[in-house]
Formats: sequence, C-alpha cells, structure tokens
Amino acid sequence: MPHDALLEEPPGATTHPENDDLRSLEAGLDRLQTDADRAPNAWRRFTTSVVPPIVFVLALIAAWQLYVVITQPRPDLAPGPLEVAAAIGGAWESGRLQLAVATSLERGVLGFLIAVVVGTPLGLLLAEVKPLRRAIGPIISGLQVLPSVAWVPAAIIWFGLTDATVYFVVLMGAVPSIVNGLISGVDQVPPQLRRVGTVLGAGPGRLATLVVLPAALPGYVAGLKQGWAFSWRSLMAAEIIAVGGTIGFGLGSMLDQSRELADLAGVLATILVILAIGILIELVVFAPLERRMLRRRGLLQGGAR
Amino acid sequence: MPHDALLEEPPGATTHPENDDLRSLEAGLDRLQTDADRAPNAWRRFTTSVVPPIVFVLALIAAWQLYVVITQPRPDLAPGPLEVAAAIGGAWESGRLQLAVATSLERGVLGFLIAVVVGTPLGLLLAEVKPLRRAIGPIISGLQVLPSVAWVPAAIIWFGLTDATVYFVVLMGAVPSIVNGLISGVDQVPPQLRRVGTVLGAGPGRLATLVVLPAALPGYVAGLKQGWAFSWRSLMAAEIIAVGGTIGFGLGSMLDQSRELADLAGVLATILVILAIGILIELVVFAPLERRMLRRRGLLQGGAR
Amino acid sequence: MSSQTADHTAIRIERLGKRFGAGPLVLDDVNLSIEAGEFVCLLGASGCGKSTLLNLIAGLDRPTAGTIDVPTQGAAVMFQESALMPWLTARQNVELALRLRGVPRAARRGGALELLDTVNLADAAEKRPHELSGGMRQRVALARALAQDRPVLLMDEPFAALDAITRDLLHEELERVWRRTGRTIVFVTHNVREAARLGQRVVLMSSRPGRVAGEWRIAETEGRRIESPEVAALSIEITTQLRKEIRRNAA
Amino acid sequence: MSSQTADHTAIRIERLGKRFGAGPLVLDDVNLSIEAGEFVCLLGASGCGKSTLLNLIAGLDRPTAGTIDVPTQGAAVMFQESALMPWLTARQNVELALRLRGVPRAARRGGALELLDTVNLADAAEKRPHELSGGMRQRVALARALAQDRPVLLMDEPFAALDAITRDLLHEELERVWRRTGRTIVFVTHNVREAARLGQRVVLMSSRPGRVAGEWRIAETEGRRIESPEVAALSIEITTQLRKEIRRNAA
Amino acid sequence: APQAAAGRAAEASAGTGPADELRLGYFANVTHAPALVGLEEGLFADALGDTKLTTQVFNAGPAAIEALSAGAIDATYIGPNPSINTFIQSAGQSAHIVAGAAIGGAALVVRDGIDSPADLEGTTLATPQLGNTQDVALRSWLASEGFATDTTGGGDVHITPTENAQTLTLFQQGGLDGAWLPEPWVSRLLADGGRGAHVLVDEADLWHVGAFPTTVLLVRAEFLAEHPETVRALLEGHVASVAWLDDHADEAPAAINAALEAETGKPLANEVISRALEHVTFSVDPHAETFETLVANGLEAGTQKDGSIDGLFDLRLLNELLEEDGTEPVSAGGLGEE
Ligand SMILES: Nc1ncnc2c1ncn2[C@@H]1O[C@H](COP(=O)(O)OP(=O)(O)OP(=O)(O)O)[C@@H](O)[C@H]1O
Ligand SMILES: Nc1ncnc2c1ncn2[C@@H]1O[C@H](COP(=O)(O)OP(=O)(O)OP(=O)(O)O)[C@@H](O)[C@H]1O
Ligand SMILES: [Mg+2]
Ligand SMILES: [Mg+2]
Repeated sequence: MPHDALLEEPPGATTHPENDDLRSLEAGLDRLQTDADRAPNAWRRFTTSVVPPIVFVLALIAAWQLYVVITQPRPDLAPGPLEVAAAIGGAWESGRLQLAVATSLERGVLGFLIAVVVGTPLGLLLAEVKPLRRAIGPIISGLQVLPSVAWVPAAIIWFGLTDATVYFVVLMGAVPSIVNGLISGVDQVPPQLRRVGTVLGAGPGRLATLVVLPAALPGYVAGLKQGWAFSWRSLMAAEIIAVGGTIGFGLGSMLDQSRELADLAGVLATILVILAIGILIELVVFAPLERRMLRRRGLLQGGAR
Repeated sequence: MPHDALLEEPPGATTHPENDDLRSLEAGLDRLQTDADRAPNAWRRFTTSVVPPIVFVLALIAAWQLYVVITQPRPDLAPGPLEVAAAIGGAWESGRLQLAVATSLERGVLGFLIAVVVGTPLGLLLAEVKPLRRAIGPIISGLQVLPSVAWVPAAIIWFGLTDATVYFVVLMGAVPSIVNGLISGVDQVPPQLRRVGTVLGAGPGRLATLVVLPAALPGYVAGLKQGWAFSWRSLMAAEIIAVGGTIGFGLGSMLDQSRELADLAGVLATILVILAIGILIELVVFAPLERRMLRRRGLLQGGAR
Repeated sequence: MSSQTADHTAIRIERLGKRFGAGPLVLDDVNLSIEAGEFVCLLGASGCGKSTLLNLIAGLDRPTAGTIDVPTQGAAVMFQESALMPWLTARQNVELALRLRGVPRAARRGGALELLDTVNLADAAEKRPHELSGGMRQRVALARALAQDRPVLLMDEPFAALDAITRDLLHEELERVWRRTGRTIVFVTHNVREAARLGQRVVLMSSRPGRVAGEWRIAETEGRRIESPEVAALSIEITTQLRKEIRRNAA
Repeated sequence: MSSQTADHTAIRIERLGKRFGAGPLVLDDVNLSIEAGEFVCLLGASGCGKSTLLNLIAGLDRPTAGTIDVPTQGAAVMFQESALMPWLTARQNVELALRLRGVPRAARRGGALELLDTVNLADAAEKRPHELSGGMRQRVALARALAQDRPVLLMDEPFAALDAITRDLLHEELERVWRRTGRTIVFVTHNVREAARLGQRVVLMSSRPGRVAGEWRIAETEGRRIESPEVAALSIEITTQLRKEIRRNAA
Repeated sequence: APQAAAGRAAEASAGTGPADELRLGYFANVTHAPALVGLEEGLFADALGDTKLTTQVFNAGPAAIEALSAGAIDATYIGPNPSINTFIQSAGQSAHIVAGAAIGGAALVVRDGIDSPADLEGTTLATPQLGNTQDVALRSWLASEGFATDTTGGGDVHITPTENAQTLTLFQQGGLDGAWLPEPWVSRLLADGGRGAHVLVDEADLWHVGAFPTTVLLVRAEFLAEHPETVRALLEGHVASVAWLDDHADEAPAAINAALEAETGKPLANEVISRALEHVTFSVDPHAETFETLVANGLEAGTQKDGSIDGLFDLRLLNELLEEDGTEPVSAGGLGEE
C-alpha cells in the first residue's frame, strides 16, 4: 500500500459538511484547552528573584562594616569588608588573583572535561549492560560516598606534588557523579518511549541515538552539573593540601598562602572569589543549559522559585 | 445534623438485593484491580544485587595481588592487598584505628546533629516565609556550591587548631544541604494536599504538623542524607588539613600521618576504612529510613535496581 | 463564609464574578440557587471555570464580585485526584477527617471503619493509598468527605480519571449514598452522559467567561442507568448545546 | 513475526497462551481472526490481558503457546499515553516515524504536515508535546501511527485519559480516518459504550486467565453516535455480560 | 638484596652519561644552608657544567620524599629520618644518601615553669612533623625519661606534630608548652615566643660526640645508577658549598639570609640567624654510625616500620672527591658502599 494512497482524500471530502463541522468543533476545543502563552515578565522576575538577595547581601555587608567600625575588633581576627575588598584589589593588582583564577579554572575545566570523556562511555556501558552494572554499579555509587579529599594523600604519594595529583583527585571526584547521573538518566527513560521506538521500526543503534540518549539528557545534564560541583570541590581540596612542588598557583594555594601569613582578609577574599566562580559557572553554563532543556520538554516548574 | 444519623441505614437496606449486587460487583472489581502482594524474594535479591559486586571486588583484589606478585613493584608505590590488610591489622592492634574511627564518627555525628538542629528550623522558616526565602534562599544555594574545604583556612585562623575548627567546617558543609532539602521537600508537597487539609478544617498549625511536615518528609530525608555526606566530606577535609594543635586524632589525621610516613599501604587502608564507614552509615542508617518511608508511600520503584 | 440561607435553599449564588489578578474575567454574572438535598451537575468544557466556581463555594477562594451563601457548617469537597495522604492508611485518612472535625479519639476508629464499610471498603481499611486501585481511592475519599458530616458535598470531576467500568459502579455507589444521606451535592463534570445519569438538574456553563448557558431538570431519577433511553435523549440535547458553545470559540 | 495470511484475514490468532516467567497464565487459548479493514474492539476489565494480547500482536512480546499471523508489513501501535518524544515538536515527532520508515529527508516535512492536517493539527505543527492538550497529543500520536503506513493499527486505550468531550470528538475523528484509509483496527478499551460506538465487532475478554468470553457484531455502523439507541441497547447487553464476568471474581 | 644490586649497577655500568638536567630539592631553612649558599654563590652551577640545574623548595620532608618517589626531583637535602623511612618503605629501592650536610641545631624549647624533665608530665609539646628527625628524637628522649607517648597525641606527654609557623603562634597563645624544633625555629621561639621560652634540652648533649645528623643529601636510586657523573658534579658543588660555609663564617649569615628572603619573602632577624648558626655545624660526613640508633628510636617511637637500612649509604663518589682533595674519607658505618 503506497504512502500517498493512504492520505488521499476521496474527491470532495474536504468540503463534506460533516467533516467541516468536526474541524470547527476540534478547533474550538483546541482553542479552549490551550492557554495563550504568557510572556514571562522579565522585569517582575528581576524584582522578585534578583533584587532581594542582592539587597540582603548589601545589608549584610553594611551590618558587618558597622560592627567593625563600632566594636573595632582585632583586624587579624575580624577584618572589615573594606579590608577584604582591599585584599581582592591587592591580589588583582599584583596579578596573583588573575593567575590563581586562571590556573584553577583551567584545571577545573580540563579535569571536568576529562571526567566527562571518561565518565560518559562508562556510564552508557553500565546503563546498558546489566551484568556489568550489577557488578560495578554499587562500587561507583560507593566511590561517590568517599570524600575525594581522601585521595589527595594517595595521589601525592603516587604523583608527587605535580599537576597529575590535582587531576587525579578531580577525576576521582567527578567521574562517579557523571556515571551515576547518566545511569539514572537512562533509567528514567520511560519504557513507553523505547517501545514506541521499536514499534516505529528503530533497531538497537537508532533506538539508542534517536530515542534513549535524547530522553536521558535531563539526567545526564544533572549528572554533569553535579560532576562539575565535585570537580570544583576536589580541586580546591587538592590545591589547599598539595602546595609546593611543581604545582602551579591556584585559588587553593592562594587560600593556603593567606592562611600561612595569618592574613584573614586575604583568606576571606579568596573564599569570596571561589564562591563567585562556583556561582558564576552555575549561572552561566549549567543553568541556561538546564533551563533550555527543561523548557523544551515542558518540565520547567512555574517561576515561583 | 448528628453524625450517626447520616450513617444510619434505613431498616432492611443491607439486605436490599440491588445493594448486595453492587457490593459483589465492587468486590469483584477490587479483586481484579489489586495485584496479590508478591513477596520480595530475598534470596533472588541477594544473588542479583549483593553477590555480583562482591565477586567483582574479590576479582579486583585477586588481580591486584597477582600484579604485585608478578611485577614486584616498589612496595612504597604499589603495595599489595596483603600489605594493606596488614596495615589495617597493625593500626587495629596499636589501637590507632579504633581511636581514629571513634573520634571521626563522634565528630561527624555530633556535627551532623548540630547541623540538623540548626538547619531544620532555618529550612522551615525559609520554606514558609516567602520574602525571607527570596532574600536568603539564593545565598544558601550559593553556599552549597562553595567547597567547604575552603572554610578550613579561615576556621583555623578563627578557632586555631582546635575541635571548634572541625565543627565549624562540618556545619558549613552540612547546613546548606539540609536547609535546601527541607525547602525542596516543602515545595514538592502537592498543593492539593494542603487544600484538602484546609477543607477538612485544619488551621495553619495543624496544617503544618498534620499535613505539610509529613508530606515534606521524603525531601527532608533526602536532604539529611546529603547533609550527612557533606558532613563526612567536610570532616575529612578538615581533619586532613588541620593537623596538630589540640585537634584530636581522627581518620583524616591518620591519613595525613600515613602520608607523612610515606606509608602508602597505610594511606590505602585508611581510604578503605573511610569508604567503608561512608557506605555503612548509608546502608545502616539512611537506606532503611528512606526505603521504609518510600515504601509506605508507594514511591519505591520496582526492585530492578 | 456567609450567613445561613433560607429554609430550602442550601446554596445561593448571586451576580458572582471572578478574575485572577489582572487576568481576564473567568466567571461573569453567575446566578444559581441550589436547594437542600438537591443533586446538581455542573457541566462545561475544559477551562470554563467549573473548578473556580466550586472553590468559591467551598470558601477556598474569594469572589471578585457578587455573593455566595452556603450553610454555616460549610461544605465537604472531593477532588479529581483522591488527594489521600499517602503516608496514612485508608482508615487513618478517614480518621484524620474525624479528628479535624473534633471527634474524640476513642470514637474515631469505629467511626472510620463504619464509613469505610459504607463504601464497601471494610476489608481494605489497613491498606495505604498506593496499594488501592483508583476506584478504591476515590471511595476512600468519599468516605472521608462523608466523615466531615457537612450538609453540602462538592465534587470536582471525582471520577474523571477512572476507567469506565469503575466509573459506572461509582455512579451507582454515589447515588446510593446521596439517597441515604440526603446531602446537597454539586458535581462538576465534562461528561454529558455522566451529568445526565447523575443529576436532578444539569447546569451547562459557557466558556470565557464562564456563565450559565443552559439548565435541564430531570423529573424521575430513580432506577436510571447510564444506558437508559431518557439519559441518551437528554444527552443528545445537552451535547448539541455544548457543541454550539465550543464552536463559538473556534473563530 | 509470521507469514502473510490468507486473502481477507488480516490477523489470525490460534490457541494463543501467555504467561510471564513463573507467574499465572495471563492468556489462555485465545482464538480470534480479524479481517482486513475490520474495526474490532477488545473489551475487558482491568488486568484481563488486553494489553498483553495487543503487545503479542504487535510483536513486542512472544507468545508462550499458539500462533499469531499478522501482515508482513507489521502493525502500527498507539498507546494510552501519547508517548510523544517530549524534545521534538509535533511535526518532528511525525517526521521521526517517516525517517524510521525510510522516507527520504526531502519528503518528510511535507508528509508530516500533510498527516498533521489530516488530524486537523496543521496549526500546531511547531508546538512541543507539553504545549498541547491531551486530545491534541493523541491526535499527533494518531498522525504518527498513520505515518508508519502499516495496514494494521493497534490501539491500547488511546482515549482513556481524555475528558469526555474530547473523547467523543476523537471517536468521530478516528472513524473518519478509518473510513478514509481502510486500515484494520484493533481497539482496546474498558468502556462498553466506546466499544459499542466504534467497533464493527466487539470482543469481550474474561479475566484470569484472559479468554474470549463473548462477541457482538454491529451490522450498520454508518452515522452512529454514542448516544444512539442502538449503541445504548448493545451497551446494556454487553454490560450485563461484563458484570457477570466481574462478579465471578468476587468470591 | 635489591639495594646491593643497585649499588653494583652504579659501579658496573657507569650509567648512561651525564644527565641533561638535575632537579634538586631543599628547604628554605638554616639547616639547609649548603643548598642555599651553593645556589646563591653559583657553586652547583659551576660544578654541573652543561647539566641544567632546576630547584624546588619544600616545607617538609614528606613532600620532598613524595617528589623524589614520583620522579619529580632527582636529589634533595633532607633530614635523616625521612630518608630512612623511604628506604625501608621501598625495600631499599627508592634512594641513597650520598653525603651529609648539617649537624646539630635542634633543641627542646619550653615555657616558663618547666625546669626539669619531671615538669613535663601532662604537657603538650610540638614537633615539626610526625616521624621527622626532631619528632623521633623527642619521643625517644621522653621514653628515656620514663614518659609514655603515642602517635595519636595521647600518653603522659602529648606530642602534636604541628607546622613550625603554627607552633610559634600556638606557643605565643599558650596552646603549647614547648616544642622540639630545628634551627632557626629554636632561635625564633627563644626570640619571639615570649612566655619565658628557654632551652630545656639541646639535642647535641644527647649524643656522645655531640654530632648527630640533621640534614643529608639524598639521591634517587635510579638517577644515581644512570647518571653517576652528574651526582659526582652535584657532590662537588656540595663539598665546595660546605667548605665555603667553613671559610666564610662572617659572610654566611648575610648570604643565608639573602637566600631565605628570596624564598620566603622575609629574612630572619640578625640575632636569630647568628644564634642559629652557632648551633649548627656543616659537614659532609653523614655520621652513618648514628643511623642504627635513629632506626631504633623511630621503631620505639612507633613512627617507622621495621626494616633493614643496609645499603642506605652510597658514599663512594663522595669519598672519591674527598680523596682527590686529600681529606679523610667518611664512613658508611657498614650500611652501604663507602
Ligand atoms: N490560580 C489561578 N490563577 C490564574 N488563572 C487561573 C487560576 N485558576 C484558574 N485560572 C484560569 O481560570 C480559567 C478557569 O479555570 P478552571 O480550573 O476553573 O476551569 P475548569 O472548568 O475547572 O477546567 P477543567 O475542566 O480543565 O478542570 C482557566 O482559564 C484558568 O487558566
Ligand atoms: N511484564 C509483566 N510481567 C509480569 N506480569 C505481567 C506483565 N505484564 C502484565 N502482567 C500481568 O498480566 C496481567 C494482564 O496484564 P495486562 O496489562 O495485559 O492487562 P490489561 O487488560 O491491559 O489491563 P488494563 O486494562 O489495566 O491495562 C496482569 O495481571 C498483569 O499483572
Ligand atoms: Mg477543573
Ligand atoms: Mg492495558
């Protein structure tokens, strides 16, 4: 039966009154059942979700400054916001801040990318090959429980104070997250979608590429996001603990240095930078990625958050 | 209208044939629509989910031992499983292992409990008071992104090398998780349940205690579980970095000590102990708690996992 | 809520209007009065404001214009999803309603079991919602609504998610309960045949904004079945009107 | 799957039996033959094995005993949930079916739009599933099933989750498509009236194990509406039989 | 035994010629003055000729050992205990001591009110690092005084290995009662510690000759086997450096301080560095005869595994040089080649 024959209307069918009736009825119902798109009000979103935290942080800083001005505490135990700002400025001027941020970011991003390259095929393999998964899955989940900071001493013994140590720790932190994210993403693919794929005539290969992988994307992205968080955490741990040797100067090293100089303003400044980078990466890289994907799938919850 | 009057059957109603008919029809349908409970097959579960990882680990250990026997690598760079076992045994005999485990567990548990006590009211407050949440929520989420290891240097400056440092870091690690878990738990309470509570006549107080809190339990428990994971991570980081002073001897200190003595077998032994404790706490404390709660709510997925 | 209404009128709605925030008018100039013990079906296409109207009657929301008079004791409500507390057993769910009504602890268990027996669920009292089928869950929800002991029962598409066989049975069950307890029932539905099967009166609502677009009364409701010819005849009439309302929105 | 069947028989099922693992027998000695172009409704209570039977026909599962003959081209299937790919638009969902059928890239877009127009959804081609109402989603799923261009269309309670008004419309839509394309349709449902409304033949299945428990043929199907008296009469007859089957399980 | 094999390899094969690069580790510390001066005065560069010299600075022994084990450096100045540790842990395969560098310069500094060992009961004392030379010395001395200690900070006297800079702060704040430290920290604690800081025990008094090793020169075993010429050149520089320190006693403080300032950003106070140099002697003799005692002490203190240190020393190259200079050869004490 050729395709076109199936769709061919009997002559005059489109003008058949009963059919027209049905069409107008369906159109009316469709109109009633779909809400007009409400344009998200950017200004409102800004005032309700961006302004309050900023105001709160500013108030916090003001209170802190006030406290410092009034009680005049020992500056080495309670530096004021101005001193912390000065510490950031100083580090910037001397170029140490840029160097540290560049080094840490490079390591974090590179380590994360390696983790993605390692974790993705591993995750796919575990998700699709049942016996492997039974055997290795629990071990990977277990590794996720292990604080990656615990790997630092072992890595130092193996690789000395070199960048290999840092990358090893980052990998041990990020890979289990990514693998588990991908596995749970594949698990959450509704079995119905696989069956539809089969019914539509997809073989295993096209089923995987056209159905399973796109369907598992939300879990995978969530895993990537968490993997990044773990990369960043592990990196900081490694940098703080493993200082010296041929290890470059990252944010963790900067933190440790400030601590050795008993420079609390410098410590707090570095913490703020680390926090800012973490939030920034999340806002700039993962949040839009996730939001776009969820919006396309209609999984985004109402903007109450 | 008194309650009993409503339920009073008109005399003879129970023997009314039509009603009997309805009863038998309903009973038949109920029977058809509910599956007989299938007893979970403990033996099968054991063979499919416990045996494979154990076999895999044993195979891994055997391969490792074989490698060591065949290639005879430098024992300080690649100790064999026997040496690692001996290291655990040695630490046990000298009592260092017990001391370290007891110290770390005590700190971890105590820190976690403090975090629960701090995080729970904070989470409830943020979940229920919208303006507060708008202002503080993003900050708490941001703190969750900050590696808690970054707090170690600051804590050392504030509290010196004392236990307060350790507890501070643990709190900074665990509290945001618990708060966010509780908030998302409350967010996920279906609005329908709140409305039912209102319709049934519950005021705000009883609505919170009888409806919202029990409904938010799954998110809360998930938050607690994650909070524990962060407590444990942060604790290890703090113990590894902050050694000396009046800080007691925990697993992290043991790890650091082994590293200083270039004793890789000791390092690996300690990593194994840390991993074992992490998995054990999860299996013994959180997994049953979570499983019981999810099973009671019918949220547990089929045993395929 | 509002004042006790005159002798035989359970619910009186006058010139009711409702809009959400700055959105369009959802309900406009709705007038309706429902007698005590009456079984009214509210019929309308999706989004026409049926749930909004029901929530206003239940006191879950406030009208923008007009007034609603309901009995001082208020109304019990049943939703499309049974909305049982998933962590409580069937009995405990009913007991919760009794507890919130103020029934002393000692009397609750017996009362709950009695109510569950009313809906033929005595055997399933100790099961949790997820162990029950959809029809059983809605029967628990019905028992819970009965536990509230209010003269008015509001039902928002309570059987829409059930399979047809179960739905037919629940129609009979509901009718039996209604005849025995004499409640005033306002029943919201999409289903023309369901409305014609259950109601003493069927009120058709138009869409955007929601208004009363038609009303039908059924004289003799005893012994009706959904396949009965009277139900079919009424259904054809209402359907024609309903389709006209829907077509109005096509343009 | 299996060999091409004789001239006019599209599907022939003989002595079919099915059990899952070591569980009880789900289907037992099912015999059924369906002619090309026939519209058969498979009716039965929940859990009686309707979906199992349909999956066997679709080749998604293998029988334990007996044989099933279906056309070599296989069958298209529609499920209760539309099961559209949530990351694709309506058009892309239909195009996916065309692509997996082997239609060249250039022809896909036009084909998909044509098929969407068949179900009166040309305007919604660029919308994603979550932007569509349930009825619209099922129409996209229907278009997708048509895109497969298979002589047999298997439908597993495709309208069960829809509201009554939409369901009535989709009955008319489906009937129109059936008449125009001449497909063989096997339609699974709980709903006695739906079966009586749509089928040329209604097959009633018993529960535990599933067997054919009764069969009705409708001579004249043109111009039927769900409220028609013939539909009502047939419904009463089938319902009585169905209730007998259900009651059997009460003991 | 493997170490014997390595030794033989060095002897027989004469390696693969001079290395292109020598990576040298040291601490920015007074007891590492031969390294500081050798670099500052260009003595290593002169001796190494074409071989490029790169350096790495460490804060503590373990890090240097880790770098050595990971092949990130080829030789390092380090204390004897970490050297013993890596040798035993690696079953003699990791590294060999090729020369001594410094002697003496460690002491137990305590607060006011502790005037005899008996007063130490219940106090908390710091050492630079678990299992390092001072840590082991403190533990074995306390044991000889009848105090029990353990590696977890328990016992009659609590020993808490703490970073030197932290030790100074904690001592000032009252968190520590004393510390067994190397120079210049002994002098710094005496100068800046306050709280009546004074020396209770000078480690020099504990050894019969007053000579005990503080710093030695350790070379990676593989490097030694492959590039004996380069190690010989390094030793030339080392010997010259020690000689320079002997000959320029008046210039030494300034030279060392300049190197320290370059490394850490802060020079030592004059009185600190001169007092420190008074207590440290620089010598190429590793005093191998004391190592068996060091091992015994480490074992007793629980900071070390049991094992043989036979073959730890490879002093052949050093003795060749000394012979050329016409000086007395040094002894390996029966623990390796001399
Ligand atoms: N909280 C709300 N805020 C804004 N608009 C709302 C709100 N609730 C309902 N609406 C709008 O009011 C209209 C009527 O909604 P309502 O839920 O009462 O319809 P309905 O007749 O119950 O529909 P359905 O049959 O689908 O349940 C819809 O257009 C809906 O978008
Ligand atoms: N994969 C499976 N493994 C084990 N038992 C199954 C499986 N699929 C179905 N069953 C069992 O087979 C019986 C028939 O199931 P089936 O889904 O075919 O019923 P159905 O008639 O489609 O029911 P419904 O109307 O609820 O969709 C049920 O008792 C079910 O528990
Ligand atoms: Mg509604
Ligand atoms: Mg089914």
